[in-house]
Amino acid sequence: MDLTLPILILAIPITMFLILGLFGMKMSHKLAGILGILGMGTTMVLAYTVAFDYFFSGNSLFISGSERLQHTVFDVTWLQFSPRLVVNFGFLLDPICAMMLVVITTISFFVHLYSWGYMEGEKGFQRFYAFLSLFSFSMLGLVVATNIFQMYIFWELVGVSSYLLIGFYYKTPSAVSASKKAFIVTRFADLGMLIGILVLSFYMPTFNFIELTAPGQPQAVLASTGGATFLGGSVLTWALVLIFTGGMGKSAMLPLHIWLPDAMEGPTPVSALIHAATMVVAGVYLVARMFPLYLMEYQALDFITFIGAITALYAAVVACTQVDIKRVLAFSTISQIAFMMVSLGVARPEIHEGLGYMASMFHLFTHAMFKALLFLGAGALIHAVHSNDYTAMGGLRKYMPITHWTFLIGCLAIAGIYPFSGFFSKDEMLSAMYGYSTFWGVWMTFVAGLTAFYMFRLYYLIFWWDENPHYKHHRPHDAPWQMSLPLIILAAVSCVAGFIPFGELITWNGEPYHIHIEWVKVAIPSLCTAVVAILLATVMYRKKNSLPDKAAAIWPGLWRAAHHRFYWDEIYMFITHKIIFNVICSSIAWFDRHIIDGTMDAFAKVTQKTSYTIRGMQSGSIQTYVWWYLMGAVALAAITCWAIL
Amino acid sequence: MESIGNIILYFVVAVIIAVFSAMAVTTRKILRAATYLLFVLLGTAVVYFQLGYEFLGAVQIAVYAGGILVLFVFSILLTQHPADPASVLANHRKFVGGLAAVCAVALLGVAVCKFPLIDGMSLTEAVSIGDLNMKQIGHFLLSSEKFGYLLPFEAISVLLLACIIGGIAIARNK
Amino acid sequence: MNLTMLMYLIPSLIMFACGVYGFITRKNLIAILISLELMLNSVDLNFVIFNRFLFPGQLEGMFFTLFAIGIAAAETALAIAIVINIYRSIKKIDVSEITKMKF
Amino acid sequence: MILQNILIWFVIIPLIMLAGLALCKKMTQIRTVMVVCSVALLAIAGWLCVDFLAQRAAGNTAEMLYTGNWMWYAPLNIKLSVGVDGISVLMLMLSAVIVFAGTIASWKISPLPRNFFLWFALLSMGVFGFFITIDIFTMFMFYEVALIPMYLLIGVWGTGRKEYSAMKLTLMLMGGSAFLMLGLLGIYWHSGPSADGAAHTWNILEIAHNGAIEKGWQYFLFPMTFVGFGVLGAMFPFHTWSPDGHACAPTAVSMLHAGVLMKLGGYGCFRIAIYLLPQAANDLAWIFIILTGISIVYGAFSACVQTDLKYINAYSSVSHCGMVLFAILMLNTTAMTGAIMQMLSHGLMTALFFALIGMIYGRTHTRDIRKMGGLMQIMPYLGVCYMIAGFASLGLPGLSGFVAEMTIFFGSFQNADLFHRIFVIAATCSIVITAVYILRVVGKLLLGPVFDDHHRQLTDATWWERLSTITLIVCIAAIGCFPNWINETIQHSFLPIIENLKAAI
Repeated sequence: MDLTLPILILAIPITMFLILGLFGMKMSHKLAGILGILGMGTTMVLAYTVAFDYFFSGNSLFISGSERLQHTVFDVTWLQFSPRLVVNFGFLLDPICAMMLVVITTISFFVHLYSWGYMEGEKGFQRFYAFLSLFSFSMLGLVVATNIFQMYIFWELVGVSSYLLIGFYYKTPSAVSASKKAFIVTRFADLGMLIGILVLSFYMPTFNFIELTAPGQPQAVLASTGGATFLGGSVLTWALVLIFTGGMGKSAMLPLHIWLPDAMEGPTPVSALIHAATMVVAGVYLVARMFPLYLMEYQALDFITFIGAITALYAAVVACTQVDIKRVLAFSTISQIAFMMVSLGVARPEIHEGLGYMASMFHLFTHAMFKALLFLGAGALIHAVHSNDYTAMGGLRKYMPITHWTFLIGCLAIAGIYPFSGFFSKDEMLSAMYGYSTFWGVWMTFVAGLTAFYMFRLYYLIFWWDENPHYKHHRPHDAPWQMSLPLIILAAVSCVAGFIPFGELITWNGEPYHIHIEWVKVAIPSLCTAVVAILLATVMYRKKNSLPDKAAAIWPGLWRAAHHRFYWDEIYMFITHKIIFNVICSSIAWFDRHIIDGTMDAFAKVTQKTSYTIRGMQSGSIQTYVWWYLMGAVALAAITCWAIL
Repeated sequence: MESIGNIILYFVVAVIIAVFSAMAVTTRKILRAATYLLFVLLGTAVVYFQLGYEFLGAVQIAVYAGGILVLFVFSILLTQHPADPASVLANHRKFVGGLAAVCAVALLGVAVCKFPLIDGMSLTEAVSIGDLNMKQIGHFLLSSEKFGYLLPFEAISVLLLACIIGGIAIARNK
Repeated sequence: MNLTMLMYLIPSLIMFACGVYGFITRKNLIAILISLELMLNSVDLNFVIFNRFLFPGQLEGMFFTLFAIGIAAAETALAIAIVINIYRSIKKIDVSEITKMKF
Repeated sequence: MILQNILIWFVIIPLIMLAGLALCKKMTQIRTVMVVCSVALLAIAGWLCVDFLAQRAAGNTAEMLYTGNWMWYAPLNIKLSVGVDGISVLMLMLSAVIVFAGTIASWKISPLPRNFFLWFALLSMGVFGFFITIDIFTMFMFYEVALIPMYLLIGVWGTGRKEYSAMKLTLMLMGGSAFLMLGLLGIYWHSGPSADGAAHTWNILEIAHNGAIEKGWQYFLFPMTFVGFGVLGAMFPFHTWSPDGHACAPTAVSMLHAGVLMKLGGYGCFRIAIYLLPQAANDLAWIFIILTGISIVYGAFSACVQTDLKYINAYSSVSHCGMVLFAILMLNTTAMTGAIMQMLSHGLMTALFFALIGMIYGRTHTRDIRKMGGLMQIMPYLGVCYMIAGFASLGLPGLSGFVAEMTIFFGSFQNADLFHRIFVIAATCSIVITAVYILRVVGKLLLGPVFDDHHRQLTDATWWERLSTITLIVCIAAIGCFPNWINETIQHSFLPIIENLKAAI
């Protein structure tokens, strides 16, 4: 395959970042915007070309018989730790990578376009585009990584671009602390990933994905450790769980999810790009990338399933009670990613030929589209009413028809209503879960129902409910074309994406899988659940009434806890501020100043005290000296005399 | 056997030296201390005469009693109201000083008494052996041969010069 | 009765002891100098005495004393210059007060 | 002819600098001398680097290149022996870069600019001399030459409690030197015969080739030398000079001290303590692994609650330099390579930090982060540089810190026993803590609303400040993006040391 396109896909965004970052301040907003959009547009076209080439050219590099192959386009040495461990920088093309290229460049392009309208007149417009380019570069680098270390490198870069973009409004303290929180929480997770990579690389003398996942390789690792276990898990299990920890951080799985809702402090296009469609699915991508290894250790997969299922339910419950529309979407994102995680966790070759994997990737794709749509829609709303809370909205359907209809499509897609894209992917995921165990199937169906409920709660509260009196002073209207166009296109994609024959393109082992919808066992029940949930939401929120308050009063404790996100932030606050900062750090600093430094100073003080004491003898009084001298001389002479006589 | 005059002279001088030394260091009026010192120095000069060193006695009177003591008196007059008594000494100070003095006396006394050569000859014998006159002294002082003291003489001259200059430099009013 | 060396040494010894006592006890700088002169004088005397009684034919002791007197004169002159200078700057010549350059 | 050896010029140019400064009167003359000489140093270091790599590429596999020997005290066989391997070359390059940046950063030093630069030049002479010599006596001499000017530089041109800090720094480092002297003398008396027939030798290569010093002595000498150098490398519990010393030192001195002088410690540790005393290094490493492991975590935790910018960086240096010593003690090529890269990285990055702190302090007249805020709006250039330095410090890929730390972690993890594992994992935890304190500072200092309205009148960087920071940033990014040539150079240089270690075990 020609090297030019893959290299350009990475080179254009980073070049854009450098140009806009270094010279942006000297450019006009318009020029910077056009440069950014053009750059991303070109990248998108290139990525489409590459993906199209990969899937449909029939090139023998990419497909042999019916099996899709992994192809390393280029791979150059970047750093050589030791003769065994070499970090390369390369471009690995395989089905999930090609799909991610499409997703990232598409969303990124639309976000670039959308931002031109959304960020208009903002100070730091050029900086915003620079950071967007940096993010796109890092994310593309992450998905094309040929080895886990390259992935880790871009993983970190993605984290930093996320930090920079969340903290884009750096003058507001809340944005600053949100960005800090996001970075530190994900860094903590990355620590787990790093340790996992350390463990893995010690037993497997390579970072390369193809070699890592080659048949027989994991068994070799297990053999090399001599069956050693630690707390009941083999070395490989631990390595995989630790690596998954990194994914938990980026994908906001349960104990490490707290940064994502706060990350909504960033500009809305950023939320759409990073915190909904692309970066947060990196964890899913990571597990998918190393899936053959995970298959070796079902314990690790069970762990993923468990974390994912808990997170999905938790986030869905919390989303039902939030006021800030972006936070509702954030929790919805958490919940949906958890869906993908569960789906990956239950994927087994023996259950529907590893359907879970395909379903997870499918949902990743469709979710990226409709969640970006929802976020961009939310951005349009915020742009119109200048507030994030639904209390400032209500009855907007008449004022903003485009936003209304696209948002509705997004809601239908995420709720899983036929024939919108969400239905298809969710259906596949649920069938994989039912195939694995009925318990998780029912559980996740319930979560899917909750999803439909909270999304329509949001929809009704924004567009129906009661018309907000403020509109008389400030009449909201639809966004400019740069913002509406992406909405319309993404809505269109969300309508039709379900009909893509995804199973033919992406499966865990490259062999095609023919999607068939299990209407009776899975689809009808889940569809019914969704419809019931939507009807419930309609009853409660279509017109202003007191039902929601009554509903909240049924379980006031639960409602309050969910409203406070089950106090996770408070717990973290307690641990970080009260324990780590006030107890550990302060006491160490005190120890250093007073004990360690005190000891060193004490040496000096003792020396000084001794000198002062001795100094008294050197009184400076000649008379005293004479006296001592004389007495000494007398004593000496006396001794001498006594000896002689 | 000594002449009786010599003996009487000795005792008178010895008593003068002992008493005035003691008074010089115990009196509280500094000008009196200087005066008592004068008597001690004169007594010493008499001893020199008695021992047959007339030149030395003359130098003692001229330099010490005449020169140094005048310096003392002037400096006392410059720095002190002559009638002012010094403050009374603290008892422990007296004790410490006395102890030192007594120790010194005791030790030196023992050493002197036990010294085997101490009762060698009498004064008359001694004076009769070493007779010397001014001419000889002058000769020795400016001779560079054996028993010549030219070098110390010159050294002392330079030293005195240095002292004069130093004294002027220090005491000079800026 | 013979006048022996011991007899001459005793006043000298007393003089020396008085000098020591004075040197240690007195506070006035000039009084200290006077005590110093006493000690020096006693030593001079001893030189002469030893010369006369032990080595009557020689002159070392005599000359030594001669030079010592010269040096004593120089030393006193300098010391008194310093005392006067101290007096000028702090109006006191009490040793316990002169501590400015201590330590 | 001694002057034909290129290495000697690293000492001669500072001497010329000293002589030139002695003749200078006006500020412009002083600047001219300093800039010309530091550029000359930079050029010669660059040329050395290129020529060294060319010679290696041409197949010259000698352990040290450009060697030379000149006797200067025959009765004790003390020679001026020079020679460099890849590590020394990189260290010389680092020193040259930092001397250049430091010179530019103190463009407007006052008072007494001439005297300041005189001591500065003397300090740099010591540093360069240390890196070019392979004779442990001469090395020690240059080490002392580098330490002493510190006292005056901090005591006279410093800020805050400068006399106290200068005294503390000097005394503690001198205390370390006392241990070191003992260790070096011990090595000398057990060194075996020299090549020219004398009974003992100071030359590192000869000592190493003479074979191991007897084991009992090694156990005594290794702690002496390691602690001696470790004090300068801010090893726990001998690190307390670093916060006070750095906090009070003037900008250029902080830069040179944290940037280069602290590296003398790490360099000495492997060049002398580990190379010459391999058995003891192998057997006693665990003690120092515990201490340096504590340094890493402890320094990072302490940095989290400091409020003075310089204290934060000083504690961060404790953590990062702890990492250097920690990696050296892992006794394998990868980790030790990482240690050298960490030295380079930390040198550049901390120099940048201290330069920026100096610039910020020069404007706001405070270093208390509680009294500043929102500086990014007022001085965007300095703010961005500070963020870059911060990212380098917390190990962002693409900047030097990441490469170094990763090399260290991967190297250290090769030691498979539980003891090493625990400490390596503890050390990796520092990357999170580092992120915490760096982001805390960045958040409080640069971001958020402007804290003090008086700060709004402040200006952004001047041209010389830009030049100084850009030099450092370019180096940081260059190492971060293209680490492999440095990596290979270092790895090759470690071969003899590793062989010596293997032979000893």
